[in-house]
Amino acid sequence: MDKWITKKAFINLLKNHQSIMVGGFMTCGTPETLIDWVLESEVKDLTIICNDAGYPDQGVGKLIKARRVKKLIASHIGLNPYAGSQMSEDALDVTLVPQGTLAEQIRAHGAGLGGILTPTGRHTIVEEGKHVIRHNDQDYLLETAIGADLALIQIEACDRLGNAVYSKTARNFNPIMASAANTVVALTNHQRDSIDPECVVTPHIFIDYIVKEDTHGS
Amino acid sequence: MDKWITKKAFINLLKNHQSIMVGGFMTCGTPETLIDWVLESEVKDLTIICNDAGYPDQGVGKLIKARRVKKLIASHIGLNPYAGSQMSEDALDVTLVPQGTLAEQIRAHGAGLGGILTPTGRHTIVEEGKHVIRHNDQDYLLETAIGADLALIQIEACDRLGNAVYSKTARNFNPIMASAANTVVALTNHQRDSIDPECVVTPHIFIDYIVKEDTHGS
Amino acid sequence: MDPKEIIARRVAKELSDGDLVNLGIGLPTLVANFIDPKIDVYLQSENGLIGLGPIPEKGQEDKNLTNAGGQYVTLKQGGMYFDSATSFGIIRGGHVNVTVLGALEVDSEGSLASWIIPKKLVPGMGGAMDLVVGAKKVIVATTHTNKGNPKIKTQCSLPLTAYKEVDLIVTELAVIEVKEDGLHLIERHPDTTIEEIINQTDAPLKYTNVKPMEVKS
Amino acid sequence: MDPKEIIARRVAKELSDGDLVNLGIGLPTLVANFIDPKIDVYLQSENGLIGLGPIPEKGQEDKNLTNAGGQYVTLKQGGMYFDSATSFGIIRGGHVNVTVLGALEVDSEGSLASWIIPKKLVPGMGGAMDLVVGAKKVIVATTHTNKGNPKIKTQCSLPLTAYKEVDLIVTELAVIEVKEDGLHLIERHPDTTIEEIINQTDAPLKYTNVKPMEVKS
Repeated sequence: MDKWITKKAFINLLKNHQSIMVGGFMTCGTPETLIDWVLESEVKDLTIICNDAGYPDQGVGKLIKARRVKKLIASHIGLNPYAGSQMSEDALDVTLVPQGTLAEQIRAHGAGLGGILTPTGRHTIVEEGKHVIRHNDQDYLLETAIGADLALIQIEACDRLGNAVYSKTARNFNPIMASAANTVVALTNHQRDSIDPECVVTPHIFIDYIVKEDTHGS
Repeated sequence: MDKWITKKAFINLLKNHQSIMVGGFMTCGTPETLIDWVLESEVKDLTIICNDAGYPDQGVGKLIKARRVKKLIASHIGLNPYAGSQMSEDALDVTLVPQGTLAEQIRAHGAGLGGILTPTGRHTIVEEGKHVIRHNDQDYLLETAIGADLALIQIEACDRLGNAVYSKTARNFNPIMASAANTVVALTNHQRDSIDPECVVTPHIFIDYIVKEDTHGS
Repeated sequence: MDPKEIIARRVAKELSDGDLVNLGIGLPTLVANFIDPKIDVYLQSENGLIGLGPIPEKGQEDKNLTNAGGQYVTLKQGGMYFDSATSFGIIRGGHVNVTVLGALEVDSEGSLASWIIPKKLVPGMGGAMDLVVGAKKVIVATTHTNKGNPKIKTQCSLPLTAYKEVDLIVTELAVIEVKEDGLHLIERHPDTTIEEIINQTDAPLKYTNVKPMEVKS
Repeated sequence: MDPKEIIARRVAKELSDGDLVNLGIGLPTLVANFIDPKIDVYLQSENGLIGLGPIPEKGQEDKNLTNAGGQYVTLKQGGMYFDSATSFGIIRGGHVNVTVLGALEVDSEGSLASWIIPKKLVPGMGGAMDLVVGAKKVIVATTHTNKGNPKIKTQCSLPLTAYKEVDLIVTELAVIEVKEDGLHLIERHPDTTIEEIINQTDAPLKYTNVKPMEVKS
C-alpha cells in the first residue's frame, strides 16, 4: 500500500463537479501546493467546503478568483472580495454556516452520525428551514452531517503509513476533514520514521494519499 | 488557582444522589484510589456513568458491590455478577447503552450539543421510546446528551495547570468525561514541568482538581 | 482440526491488504493468527487503539495496554492510541473494513442477535451494535449450532444486535452469504455434505455451485 | 484617553483569576493589554489554542501560529493546540467564562447583531454565533454610537448573531447591564452625564445608583 503520490497521480483524482473539503483557517494550514495543482488541472464547477474563502491569491480564494467554484460552504468570506462579488452576481452559491456548526457537521459525517443538535443559530436566519428540537427545556437546531468526495489537508509530518501530526494552529479543520471525505490527500512538510503513538492526531487509516511538499512540480 | 487537593478535600466534593462519571474500560484507566475514597466517604444512592460495571473488587464494581449505586448507565455489566443480581432484585436501575452511543452522548454534553443522530440501535430494543429521524434515506436515533455532577478520571501525567496526557488504552472514556461534568477530578500518576503543547489530550481548563497518586491516605 | 481453527482460518482469507479490521472477543480473536503474512492488515480494538499486536510475553504485560476483552496486548510499529469517541467515530463512520464477531443467532435477513438472553444473560451490548452497523463488511464467525440447536434461523428470536447488517456467515461446516433474497450456501467443509448443513440450519439455503471450504494451513 | 482604550481597560476589570476568555477581532483584542498582572487569565483563540501570548517580535513570526484574526501570535507556557471541533466544543460547551466582542447593534433584550448588513456587507458569522451562545458571560465592547447613530437599540434591526445572550455592554461612555426587565445603566464615564448617555442610546435605560466608570491605568 504505497500512499505516496506525485502531481500527476493527484491530478487524476480530480473531476468536474466534485465536492472538496480544504483545511485551513484564513489559509493557515491550507495545502497551497494542492490548490495550485487543482488550478492547473482545469477542473471546474467545484463545491468547496472550507472555514473561509481565503484571500484572492491564497488558499481556496485562488480557485474562487479563477471561477472554478460553483458552490462554497464556509463560515466567513470577508477577506476575499471575489467571493462577495460572485455571490452578488449569482455566479457563486454561498452557504454561510456558524464555524462551530460547520466543524460539528464535518465531524459528524466522519463519525457516521446523521447530524447533531446545536443551540447555535437559534432565532437567527441560520434557523430558517431547519428542524428545532427541544431537550431539557432548551431549543436546538438539527444540523445534518456534511461529507465530501475529496479532502485536501495540510499536515506537518507523518510516518510511512500516514500517521499524521500538525503544526500549531495549522491543525484547525484538517483532522476532522480527514475523517469526512471519500478520498483524503495530505500534503506533508516532513516524513518521519515514526510518530509517538500517544501523539498521533490523525491515524493513518484516514489518509489515502500523501504528497511530500518538496515533490513540487514532479 | 491551586487545583492540587488531598483526600479530605476530595471527600468534601461528594454528596448523596450525585451523578458520577468514572473513566476506564474494564477498569483499565479507572482511578481506583478515588473510588476507594468514595467508598470511605459513605455517600450513597449514586448514579454512575461508566463504560462497564467493572469487576466485584475493581473499578465501579466496588461501589456496586457495596450497594452505594442506585442507577448505572453503562454498555456492559457482564463481568460483575453483583450488577446483574442487584438489577434482578430491582435494587439497581441499569440502563444499557451501545458503547459508541454512550461515548457520543458524553462528548455531546461536553461540547454543548443537545444530542446526536446515530444509526446504532435501529430496529433493536435500544430504539424504544426514541425519536427516529430520517436523513439522506437513512434512519437515525436521536440520542440526547449525558452530563454529570462529577467526573473521576485517571490521567498519566499533567503539568501544574492540569494539562493532561494518558497512558495507552487507559485513555478510553477519560478525555470525554473530563469535558462533561460540572466538577472534574483527575488522579495523576505523575506531575511534569511541562507537556508538549501539540500532545496535550485534555486541556487544563477541563480539570478542576488533581490528586497525585502517592498522596494515598494523606 | 479444531472447529474454531477451521472458522478462524477461513475468515482470515476474507481480509485484504490495507484493511482495518475489528475482531470480536473470543473465537474472532483467533483470526489474527491466520492472516496472510504477505498482506498488511491493521487491527483495531474499540477500547482505543489501531495496530493490535500479539499477546505480550510473560512479565512484559502493561496494565494500561489491553484489548476490548480486557486481555493484555501489545502495539505494533505504526499503531496509535485514541479515546472512545474517536474509536467509535472510526467504527460508526465506515472506516472499519471488516468486523468479525460471534452470534447467538443470525438470520435469513442478515440480522444478528448476540448480546442478551432475556432473564438469563444480560451482559450488555458493549460495542457490538456500533460495530455491526458501522463496519463495511460484517462477518459472523460461529459454530454452526449451539450443541445441536441451529444458530442460523429464518428469523432471530432473541433481541437483535442489528437489523440486516450481516454479510457473511462462516462456521466449521459452511460459508454462507447473506443476499437480498436470503442465504446462499457458497462453500462447504470437505468433510460434510450439503444435506448435513441443511439439516443443521433452521433457514432456507439457496445453492448452485458449492465450493469446498479452504481451510488449509 | 482613546475611546477604545477606555473600553478595553474597563472590560479587563470584568475578568477573574482562572477565567478562560475569548477576545474577538479588533477592539476586544486590546483587552489583553490591560489584564491585572496579579491574576491568571487564559485566552482562547477559536482557530485552535488556549494560552494566547503577545504578538511576536519582528522576524519571530511563525506562519503556523495565528489568532482568529489571522495575526501572528505566540503561545504562553502551559498553552496547547487543538482542532476546530474541540475548539468549538470548548466554546459551545460552556467552558469559556467570558467572551468579548464587537457589535453593529445590541438591544434591550440582550440580542446582538454583528455579522451582516444585507446587500452591503456579508462577511459571514465566523465563530461569533457559537461564542455568544456558548460563553458563560457575553460582553459587548463597542463605541457607544456609529458616528452618532446609536448602536444600542430597543430592538436590533439587522439580522441577529444571537438572541438574548448579551450580559454586559461596555462603551467609552457607559457600562450597561442587560437584565430580564431591560437595560440598566450602572456606570458612566466621569467626563459625561447620564443625559448625554440617554441621548445617544436608542433604548430605555433604567438607573438608580450610577457609579463612575473605572478607567485608570
